[in-house]
Amino acid sequence: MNLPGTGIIKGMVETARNFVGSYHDPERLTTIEYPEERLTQPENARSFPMLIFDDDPVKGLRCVACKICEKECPPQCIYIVQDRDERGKPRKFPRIFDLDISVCMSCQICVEVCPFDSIKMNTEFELSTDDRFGRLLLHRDDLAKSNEYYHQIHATEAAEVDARLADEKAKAEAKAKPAAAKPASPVPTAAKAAAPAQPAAPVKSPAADKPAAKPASPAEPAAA
Amino acid sequence: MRPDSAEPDLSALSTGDLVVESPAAVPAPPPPATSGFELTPKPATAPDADRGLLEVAIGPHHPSTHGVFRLNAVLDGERIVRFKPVFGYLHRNHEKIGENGTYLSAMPYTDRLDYFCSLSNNWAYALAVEKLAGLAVPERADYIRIITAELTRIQNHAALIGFLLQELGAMGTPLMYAFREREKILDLFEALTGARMMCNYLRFGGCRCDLPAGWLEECRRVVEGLPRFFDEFENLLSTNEILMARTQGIGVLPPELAVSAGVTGPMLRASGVNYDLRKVDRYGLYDRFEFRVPLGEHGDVYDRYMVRILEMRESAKILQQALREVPGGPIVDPKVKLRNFRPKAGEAYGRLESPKGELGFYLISDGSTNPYRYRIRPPSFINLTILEDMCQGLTLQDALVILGAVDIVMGEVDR
Amino acid sequence: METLDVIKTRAEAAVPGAQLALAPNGAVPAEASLVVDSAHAAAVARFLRDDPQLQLDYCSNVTGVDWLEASIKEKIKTRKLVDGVEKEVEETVEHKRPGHLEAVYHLYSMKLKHGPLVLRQRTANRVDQVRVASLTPVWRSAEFQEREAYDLFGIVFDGHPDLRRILMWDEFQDHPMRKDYVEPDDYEYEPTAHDDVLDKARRHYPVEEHP
Amino acid sequence: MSTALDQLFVNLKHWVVSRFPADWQLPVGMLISAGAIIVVFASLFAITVLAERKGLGRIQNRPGPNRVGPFGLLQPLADFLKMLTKENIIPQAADGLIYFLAPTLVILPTLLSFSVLPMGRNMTAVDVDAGLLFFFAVGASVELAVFMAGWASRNKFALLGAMRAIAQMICYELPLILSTVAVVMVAGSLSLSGIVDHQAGYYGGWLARWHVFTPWGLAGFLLFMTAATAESNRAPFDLPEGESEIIAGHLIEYSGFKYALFFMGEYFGMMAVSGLGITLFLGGWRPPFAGLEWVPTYLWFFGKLGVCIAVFIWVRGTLPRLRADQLMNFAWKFMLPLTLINLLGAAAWHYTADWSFLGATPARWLLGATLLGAPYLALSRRLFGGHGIGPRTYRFAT
Repeated sequence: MNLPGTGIIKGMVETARNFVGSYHDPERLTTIEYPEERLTQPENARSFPMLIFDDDPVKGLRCVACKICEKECPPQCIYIVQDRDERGKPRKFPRIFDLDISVCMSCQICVEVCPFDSIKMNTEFELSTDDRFGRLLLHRDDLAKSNEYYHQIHATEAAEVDARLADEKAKAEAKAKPAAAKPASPVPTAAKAAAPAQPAAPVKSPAADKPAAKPASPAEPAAA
Repeated sequence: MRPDSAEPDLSALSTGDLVVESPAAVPAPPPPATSGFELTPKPATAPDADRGLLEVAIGPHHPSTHGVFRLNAVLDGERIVRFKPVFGYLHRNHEKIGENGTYLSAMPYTDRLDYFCSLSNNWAYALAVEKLAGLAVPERADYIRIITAELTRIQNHAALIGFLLQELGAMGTPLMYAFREREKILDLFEALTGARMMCNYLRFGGCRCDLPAGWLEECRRVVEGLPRFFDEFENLLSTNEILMARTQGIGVLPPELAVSAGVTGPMLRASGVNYDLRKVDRYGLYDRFEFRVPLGEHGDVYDRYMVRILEMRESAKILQQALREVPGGPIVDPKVKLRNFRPKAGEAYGRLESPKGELGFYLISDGSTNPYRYRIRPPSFINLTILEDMCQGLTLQDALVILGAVDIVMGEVDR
Repeated sequence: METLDVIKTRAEAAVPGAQLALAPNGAVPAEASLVVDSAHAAAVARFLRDDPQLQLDYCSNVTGVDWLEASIKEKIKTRKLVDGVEKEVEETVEHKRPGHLEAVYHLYSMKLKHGPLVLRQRTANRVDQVRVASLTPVWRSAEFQEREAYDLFGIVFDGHPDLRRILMWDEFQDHPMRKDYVEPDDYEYEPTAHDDVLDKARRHYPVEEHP
Repeated sequence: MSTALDQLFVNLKHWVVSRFPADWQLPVGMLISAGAIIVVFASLFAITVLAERKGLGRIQNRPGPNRVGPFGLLQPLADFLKMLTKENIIPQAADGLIYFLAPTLVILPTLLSFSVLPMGRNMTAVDVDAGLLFFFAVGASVELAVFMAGWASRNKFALLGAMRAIAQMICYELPLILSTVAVVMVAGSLSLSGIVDHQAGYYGGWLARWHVFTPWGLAGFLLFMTAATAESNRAPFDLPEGESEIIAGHLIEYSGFKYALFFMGEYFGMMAVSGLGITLFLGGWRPPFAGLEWVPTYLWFFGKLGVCIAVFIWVRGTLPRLRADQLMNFAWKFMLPLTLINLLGAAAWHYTADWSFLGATPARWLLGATLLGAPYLALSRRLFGGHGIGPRTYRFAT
């Protein structure tokens, strides 16, 4: 073995280098002083689910209360009651949509299984509170977030979703009115490229450029 | 409680009642179990007190037990006479949860097994399901899996060495260096999967989403910086006399015992057994990459430490190769249904080389959407089998270092 | 590795009296498994470990499986019945399989790098005859895993050096991984939005008000 | 001017004392000295804790405490308030009186040992003739306090920690004292002021004649500081409170202000032995180079103290902990022989002082280096090589 004590001295040199380095080298002092400084969240970041609405926070909800997410949710944190009209006929709208974010484990499976692009992941993370049921059990109106907000936090993904919805709407319209076979906008062709589940590159579709491109009202694709 | 045993009698579950019921009877008979077999009586501890031995419960709350874990140590001075692990403080019956849910819904729970390496856990589970259902994985997805798994390995080993040095009393400096690098890798995970630790990224037959724009470049940058970090780490630690004195010749595990005890991962290879599932099973696309498997000779804690260091370097090599040539194409088998996924009735055992050892998933399907049997082979749990053998006759200080070098995460041990 | 049939015949020759059977596997990889009777399990295991062509020195995974009696009827597990003529006829045979517990061992060879060989031991029923032979003396890795199977399934391993509960606490009475296990109503239900949980919680804490 | 500044505190004390009647002057002088020591070292303790936390933080690539006050400078105050307001827990099974006495007892000896340290010209609180002996005699009683704490807590971890502490302190007492014997031998005095005076003057008219600038002095200083690290239970010899094994050892049951007292005791101990090391080897309050006499002497002393503490922090941030038996081996099989050989080295240096041929100084250095280096190599090789400890090479499978 080499001279005893060299290993210790080598280590001391290394710590001294780090001590000095932490004053000038941003690679070494990586700490962010949180409330004042903030990291920009990556686009894929996720915290807890939210419900997307178009235009109106209640009527515009894309959710149709199909309860697929409730069924598939691994920790069973979603609770949905379908709305009924005066005569007791079920409506495609959640009367109650509760999500217990103290149970939710942010796994995103509800987002994946939702056929209506209605439930998406929020990125808001400053949720600590001492009010277990008031603030951690989120109700429908707490969960409802506008499509514009969705575009703000997940721009690429939201653009794809909008393109897909527009495409589906156009298809539905085409089916409904076979005579008027020509859709008015060039959206479908561009959106088709984005529609398959391989977003290899962020697709710039016209729909992406105008965030609230008014996609189909939520219930319609299923009805068609 | 079985449904046939009428009302659940809560009082029988409280330990207070048991004390009342067993009066002065010298060898208290074990409480009659409902199913008619008895608990083996625990080994008596009375002679220890006579011999002047000290029985110390290390844990459940102890800084070196990596979570809630207890080690019942019987000490003679500071020498270990007995060293019995007590598990279950973090037991949540993960396997039952898995059997109660669909195949997909077990995936996010695998993140929580070994919460340091959620991506390799995901892969192990996906591998088992793919084996069960005979699914193929697109090439691009396999590349992504390898990249994420090797990044996971690096950050796990780095953090582990940090923790090991913490156990050796190094005031957290190596740990902080490890965490500094780990943060960079976790940032990559966050950009890719949306979460830093609970990634829940893989799906049966591929991955959940494609690489975001610019991710590969960022990843290349991080991987390029890794060798510098390894050098720094080694300068700080590898030849440190105190570290060598503390770890060499400590916790020696002979290869025969290691094989018999089912020890896997870096611990097995530190004992000199050449068994790396990346080479043996050739799952994923590992045979496309050139890497070597470091082997120890003495099977002591220092070898375990060095094998991990060298493995990190090899992982960085794999990453460099993989990042050079990520192919295009789909990332998930489009035929695989997300919902109503029903593999044919049968069983499969899928395993891979997780950073801690062989992580296996044993699945029995009865043709329904839920697995009939969902079993995890937790490497760190099985690696603990021979903990007492390794610690025999050493001091308490050594024992905790040996425990640290086993690399346990209680989320996986207790499941 | 040799085929399972070859292993079976060789093992039967090596261990006189051993009753071995093959259990088919319907999954895609179709790794069948070897069922061994508990009386000769240790001897067969030793043969598998020490045989120079097998050298299954590494027992990777040990676990239990709970097969309920009721679930057998609609099962079409043994549907590939061969008639007099060698034809595959799909028949749904309704034969009653008694409920039993199973200890499953996945064996590999580290020396020869092959495997897996799936070894199974079955108990006679699920209630009182739940003993199988412990293979811990053969493979040390079975020690904790057999304890776990004992703890969670209630399979008693004869010859295990230290058969105690491992994950559940010592005073616990039942075996939670059994299919008919009903969780006791003795923990604090965290009230969530779900009605059934709320109901349970109300039943358990009748006085307390829950939102 | 410079003497005025240098003797500022001395004159101040004399002025205050002279206001009192003659009978009172002695006790008042003592009280002033004691008060000064307590105030100065208590504030130094606060600064050290902050510096340690900041320094360790920087070593570990994090900023350290920076929230309380500007740059976190008020952190010690916040710590103090926290310690003061924390619940004082006495375990039911503890031996109440001893449990209470231990923290007080751990502070007193170190404070006493400050009284003999010359912290500047004419700035020794009590200039005892056998100051060195007094220092060690007082310092040894810390062991008692530690054992009291460990025993009275009625906790197995505390007991293990106390046992370790006793074993460690006793076996490092010996090399600690023996490494100072060389100084006593050369200086011919047990008085700390006398030893400082012995280091007056300059080599070649510029480099101070500190003991550390001799081969035996350098070795003695390193040995002394190593033993002092062990004596004050600092990393890498912090076994008694090894937080990863026996959590905090004898401190495990202490909380609130009692814990703070132990904490303070550890830092006071560290400062005391550093002060002694400075006095014995680093010329006490004397400047290192000629022409720097205008700087007040107490600044030199405290400056050196700061450097010593910084090294302590640096070592703590780098090194892992030894094992108990290795610690003993290190003390008995390595430190003790080397300190004895160092006596020889000191003697050799002393008796070759009249060599005046050309190259006499290098020759003397060479002699000293061989005299100490060869045993160092042999002993350390025995210490490590005897157990097959050393770097290894690894093979790879492809």
